Amino acid sequence: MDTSLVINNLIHPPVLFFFLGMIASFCKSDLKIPEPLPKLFSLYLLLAIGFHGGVELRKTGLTHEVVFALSAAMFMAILVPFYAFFILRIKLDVYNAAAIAATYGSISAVTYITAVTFLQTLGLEPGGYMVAALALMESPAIVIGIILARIFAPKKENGEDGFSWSAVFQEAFLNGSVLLLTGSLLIGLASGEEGWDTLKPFTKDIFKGMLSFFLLDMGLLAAKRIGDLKSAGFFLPPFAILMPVLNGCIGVILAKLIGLRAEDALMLSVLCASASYIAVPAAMRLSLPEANPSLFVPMALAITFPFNIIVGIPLYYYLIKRANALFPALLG
Amino acid sequence: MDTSLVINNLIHPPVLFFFLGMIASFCKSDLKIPEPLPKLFSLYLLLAIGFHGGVELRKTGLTHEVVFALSAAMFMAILVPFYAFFILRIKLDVYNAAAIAATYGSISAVTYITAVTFLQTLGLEPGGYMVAALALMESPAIVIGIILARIFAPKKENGEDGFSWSAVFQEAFLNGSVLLLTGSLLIGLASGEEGWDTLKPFTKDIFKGMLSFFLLDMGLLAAKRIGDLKSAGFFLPPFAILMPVLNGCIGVILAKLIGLRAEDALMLSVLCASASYIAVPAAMRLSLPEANPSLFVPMALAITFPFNIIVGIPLYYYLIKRANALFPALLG
Amino acid sequence: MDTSLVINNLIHPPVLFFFLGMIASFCKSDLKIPEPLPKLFSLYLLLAIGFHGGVELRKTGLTHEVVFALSAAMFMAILVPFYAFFILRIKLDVYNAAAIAATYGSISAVTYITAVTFLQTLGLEPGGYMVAALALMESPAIVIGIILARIFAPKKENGEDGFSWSAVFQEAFLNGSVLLLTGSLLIGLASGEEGWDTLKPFTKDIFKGMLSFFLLDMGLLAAKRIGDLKSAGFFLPPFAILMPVLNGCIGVILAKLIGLRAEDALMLSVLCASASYIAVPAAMRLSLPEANPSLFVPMALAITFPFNIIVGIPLYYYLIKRANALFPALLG
Amino acid sequence: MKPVSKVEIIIDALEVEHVTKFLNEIGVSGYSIINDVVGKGHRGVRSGDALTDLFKNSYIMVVCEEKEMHMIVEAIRPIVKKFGGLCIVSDVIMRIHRKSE
Amino acid sequence: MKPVSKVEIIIDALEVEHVTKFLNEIGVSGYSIINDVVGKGHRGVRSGDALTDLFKNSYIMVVCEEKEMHMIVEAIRPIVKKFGGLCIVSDVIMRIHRKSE
Amino acid sequence: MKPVSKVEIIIDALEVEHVTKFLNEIGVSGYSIINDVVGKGHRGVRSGDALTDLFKNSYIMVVCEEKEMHMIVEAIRPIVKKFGGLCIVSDVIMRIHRKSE
Ligand SMILES: Nc1ncnc2c1ncn2[C@@H]1O[C@H](COP(=O)(O)O)[C@@H](O)[C@H]1O
Ligand SMILES: Nc1ncnc2c1ncn2[C@@H]1O[C@H](COP(=O)(O)O)[C@@H](O)[C@H]1O
Ligand SMILES: Nc1ncnc2c1ncn2[C@@H]1O[C@H](COP(=O)(O)O)[C@@H](O)[C@H]1O
Ligand code: NA
Ligand code: NA
Ligand code: NA
Repeated sequence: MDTSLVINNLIHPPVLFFFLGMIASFCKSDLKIPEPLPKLFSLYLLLAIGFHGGVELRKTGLTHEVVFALSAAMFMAILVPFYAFFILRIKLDVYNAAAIAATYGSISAVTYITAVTFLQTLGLEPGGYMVAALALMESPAIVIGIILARIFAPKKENGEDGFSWSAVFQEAFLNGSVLLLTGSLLIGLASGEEGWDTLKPFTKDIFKGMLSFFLLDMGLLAAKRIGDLKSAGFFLPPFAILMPVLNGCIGVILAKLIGLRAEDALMLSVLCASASYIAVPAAMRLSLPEANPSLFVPMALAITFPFNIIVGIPLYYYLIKRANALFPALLG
Repeated sequence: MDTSLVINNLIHPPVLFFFLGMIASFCKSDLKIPEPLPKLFSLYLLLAIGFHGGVELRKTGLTHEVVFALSAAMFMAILVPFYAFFILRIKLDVYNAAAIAATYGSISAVTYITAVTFLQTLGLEPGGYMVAALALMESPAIVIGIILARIFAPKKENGEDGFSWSAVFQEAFLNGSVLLLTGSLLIGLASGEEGWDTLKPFTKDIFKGMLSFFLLDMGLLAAKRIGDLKSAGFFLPPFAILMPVLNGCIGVILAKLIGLRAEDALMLSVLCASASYIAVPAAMRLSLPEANPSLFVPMALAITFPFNIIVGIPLYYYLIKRANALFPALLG
Repeated sequence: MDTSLVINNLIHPPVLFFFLGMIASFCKSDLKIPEPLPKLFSLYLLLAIGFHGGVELRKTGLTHEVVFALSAAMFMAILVPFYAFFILRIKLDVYNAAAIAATYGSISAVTYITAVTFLQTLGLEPGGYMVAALALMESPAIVIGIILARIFAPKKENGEDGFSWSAVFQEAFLNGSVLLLTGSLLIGLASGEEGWDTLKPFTKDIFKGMLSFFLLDMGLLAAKRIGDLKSAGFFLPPFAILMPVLNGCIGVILAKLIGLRAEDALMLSVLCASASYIAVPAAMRLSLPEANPSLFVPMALAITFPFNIIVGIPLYYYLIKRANALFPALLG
Repeated sequence: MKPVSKVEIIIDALEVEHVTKFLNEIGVSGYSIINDVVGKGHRGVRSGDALTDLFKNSYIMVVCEEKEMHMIVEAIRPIVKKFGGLCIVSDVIMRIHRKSE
Repeated sequence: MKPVSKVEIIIDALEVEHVTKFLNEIGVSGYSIINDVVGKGHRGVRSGDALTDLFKNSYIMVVCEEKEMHMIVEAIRPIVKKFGGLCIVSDVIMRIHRKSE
Repeated sequence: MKPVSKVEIIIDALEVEHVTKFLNEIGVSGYSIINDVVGKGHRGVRSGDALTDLFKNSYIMVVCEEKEMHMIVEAIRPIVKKFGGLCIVSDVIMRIHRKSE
């Protein structure tokens, strides 16, 4: 693997701020970004990428390629929680297996953004419509996770367990981050180029700065959560690294099969490989209260997220390049 | 009325984010912008428009037109609470009538900004000195409202009621939003073009983005407050729509009489039509504690504000255009 | 002294917003910037100046001049708390003298920024590497202050007093503001021009706006804290003005001796003259709990800070100009 | 001046709505909530999560008649048992209340 | 170890200054305030307003001698009566206090 | 339904970690903390400082056995004496607790 790719990824300011956050936390510095400032950054990032994606999607239109990419994304969002669930059942009870499966079936918007940034340093720009894939992949895993839990969980004595599908769909499709991302995408779609000119200084120019600030905080949070995994045993930490690699590789193959450009192939792989630490944990806490959030939150936040932004992104890109070199015929 | 004006107004990103907020709230999504972030946006907007207005006012100087516009604004700020009070007395007690009258006599800075944005999409730019009208119109209605309450309220048994005029003037002229707006205006006035160049990326470039964020929150808040009006009876909701239309029309006529340009005429009408949901409610709560904030806050925030930014602004502009077409002679 | 320098400094928007904050507080306006928004601004400013400084330092490299300037800065950071301590001991107990000495030995990043802004209005730009001096000067005074306290304080009866040097170094070198500033500087150093292009709209373009907002809040805070000094007697308020002047003058002389350019000489003097109201008070509270924070916080925040940004900066600049006029030989 | 019961509940922030629904059904005259309570209990340290509302507690206080107190305790018992936290009760004197006394 | 009274007041956030003025006049040794208390009472749900300080409560706690307690209750009665909220009192043991004991 | 002690501590926000360390050593089953408590005491008004964590209090509540209560009070006495604040104790009934009862 080309180490210059890794290094190139690492010395990019946003990623460096992530390290700064981790270091600060390991040194027990009192640096902290008090609540609700992290929420300001995360809301901003969702709004900005949703809006940008919508504007791009309007430019591209629903081409052949877009439809293929979105279908592949949707397919993976449904597939991943299934096999993740059965792998996890080897060691875990139904509830935790379902919650972690949902976590890995869904996505992390910040991992997505970091991959875009990685491409930009190489002078490339992924199709903005991949943001639609991002939006599409956030919710299904939540629903699949809960379906799996209900199928395999031991039946409760008394039938009445206060469960309601409408609450699940509410949580899956109307939670804050999904709604803001999708809504901003639709607003971008509706307002097009003209709207873009209006908001560009806000949604594009200061974007990398806001991302750096947010990654600084993510570094602080990730380092803080690592300790929670001490009691998690020997199974979950490796899972939190191998699962994204597996998902990312399947993403690479799928992208190859449907003939995506290398840029878009990377975005698809990264979406498959990333795990949710915002929308899914919150939904699971309400819909699967039997699952332990001290397992799935630190896995996604403290292992998979850093792994992806440090090693994963250049790795998946390297694999895509290799695949394209080995099987050029499939292209074009 | 030209529907393209309405549509043009509606597909503008900031207004679309307002709808997104309302929709999120109606779907019971958990999207929320945690405190004190809304305050960050509202402070930012006041600082930015005040500063911009000051810089513009310095460019224009105190021309004939400016003096006329400001006098008309002042006149309306004093007149509106009077007739509003007597209309409201039909159904309400003195305290609530006075508080609501003050609410409609004062202004909403965000409605003003949305109107500026509306004009910009038409390629027009209002005189920046209208920001001075905005600043001038914020406080008088508070004082008038309290005067009306003291004149018409039944006298208290014991003379001593803890009332103090100095506290009223304090609330009216030194409350946070008035002071920040006026102060920023004066700073803009003092620092002129040079200062503008320094702050432009902050106060102008990212302005629309901050406005979008704030309107997203306003949508959430407005939708949340609508429920409060269930117990308000049949009188107040129509009042909250008809009053701004009436005030807006008087604004249109007045602007015509003093010969304002169409752009400035719109700003004057919008100022007349808008109602305060920040400065006045806070002042009334302290100076007229007998009035019920669950009436005047939702009226201004959940009815008049959305009405103005959706229907009102294009409506007043349409009326101004019609008036100019019918009575061209009055112009220049 | 050239009054145009003072006026030029005063009508600059950021400084005007500082006055607005002070006025608002004196008028008892309810204008306030709710927590944790001030922290957002202060974190932003540290990140932005650190990053900018790092990028500049990479451009310059470790030249002769840079090494000289940094050594002078380090020298002053160690010297100032010593003589400040002995002056303060005239009237104060060991603990308070040590804490105040540390306060004046350390620096204020916002004073530094305001001086940069002052130079920019004169069309000058200080060497970005002076940010490294800023970072270097933040911590040593904390350690010196505590050493002084331990040398001169009456020995505790029982040897065990829970004191730990590692905690002191932790506080001095790893506190949030030091770490963010130094970390951002290193990130700027690592990512260079390319990184700068990425973050410029965030760290440079909106910088003055964020500074204005922050100074607005500093005005509010400073005015609020002035009252705390009523009980401080007649010694400390003059100290809080004369100490920075003395330190600033020593800075001017030192800069002259090592032949710094006028711009960099100003930065060095301002660093010497400024007093810390963030890092040092927090560290003192933990490491010297016997000292009274109601003394050193208001001195630094409510007297020295306003004095420096209003009078000090132009004064030190004037002295530098005079010195250069009188002893031109030393230059070049 | 009336002796009443003060019920104090510490519970997962995400369950607050659940509890207030019960309080409304029982018909208590009012309740107060303090959000952003951190702490430690059987489930370890709960010091909040900056991105979600997980790992955070809320404090709910209800001042009510003794009879109501028993109803509240029974109503929320399953929630507290499931999601952790605690519920304590003490006797206080209601000195001023808006419409009662 | 001294038996004292604990006065707890829940009141409109905008009236806090009013109450602390009285507490200072009475000369209590101290008080503590928790802002951002939401709740429900006779005036309906009070869950704050993001733009103003309306619709929000504060919680004030005063630990004091029984005699002071009576003075506090009388002093704030009109405010609580007018702006809602409540005031409860209970007996507690002061275990540690900075300068007393 | 078990009579227990409720220990309430108001202390300088910077000392919270110090206190929780002691609580963990004593082995209490849990504690709750409310940050951002302002107030007034012997050291004057403490209404926070927007830039540092100075001039701010925290409220710590521990529900525990009487025996533990005495240990807590003794452990934190020097901290409270040095950094101000207070510690009060009262008797309450534990109505629901996750694993006990
Ligand atoms: N003994 C206790 N005293 C005070 N608060 C407690 C106690 N035990 C638990 N808590 C609070 O209840 C929350 C949930 O407790 P648990 O479900 O036991 O983890 C904790 O995070 C604390 O805030
Ligand atoms: N019974 C109660 N128990 C606890 N808090 C109450 C109670 N009644 C009222 N409150 C609090 O006092 C505030 C004002 O009450 P009210 O004036 O009755 O609307 C409410 O928003 C609650 O926070
Ligand atoms: N009598 C009291 N009642 C309630 N809170 C108090 C009392 N005395 C002190 N406090 C709280 O304890 C903090 C520190 O007190 P002190 O150390 O006396 O300044 C104060 O800021 C208050 O929040
Ligand atoms: Na995934
Ligand atoms: Na109006
Ligand atoms: Na200094």
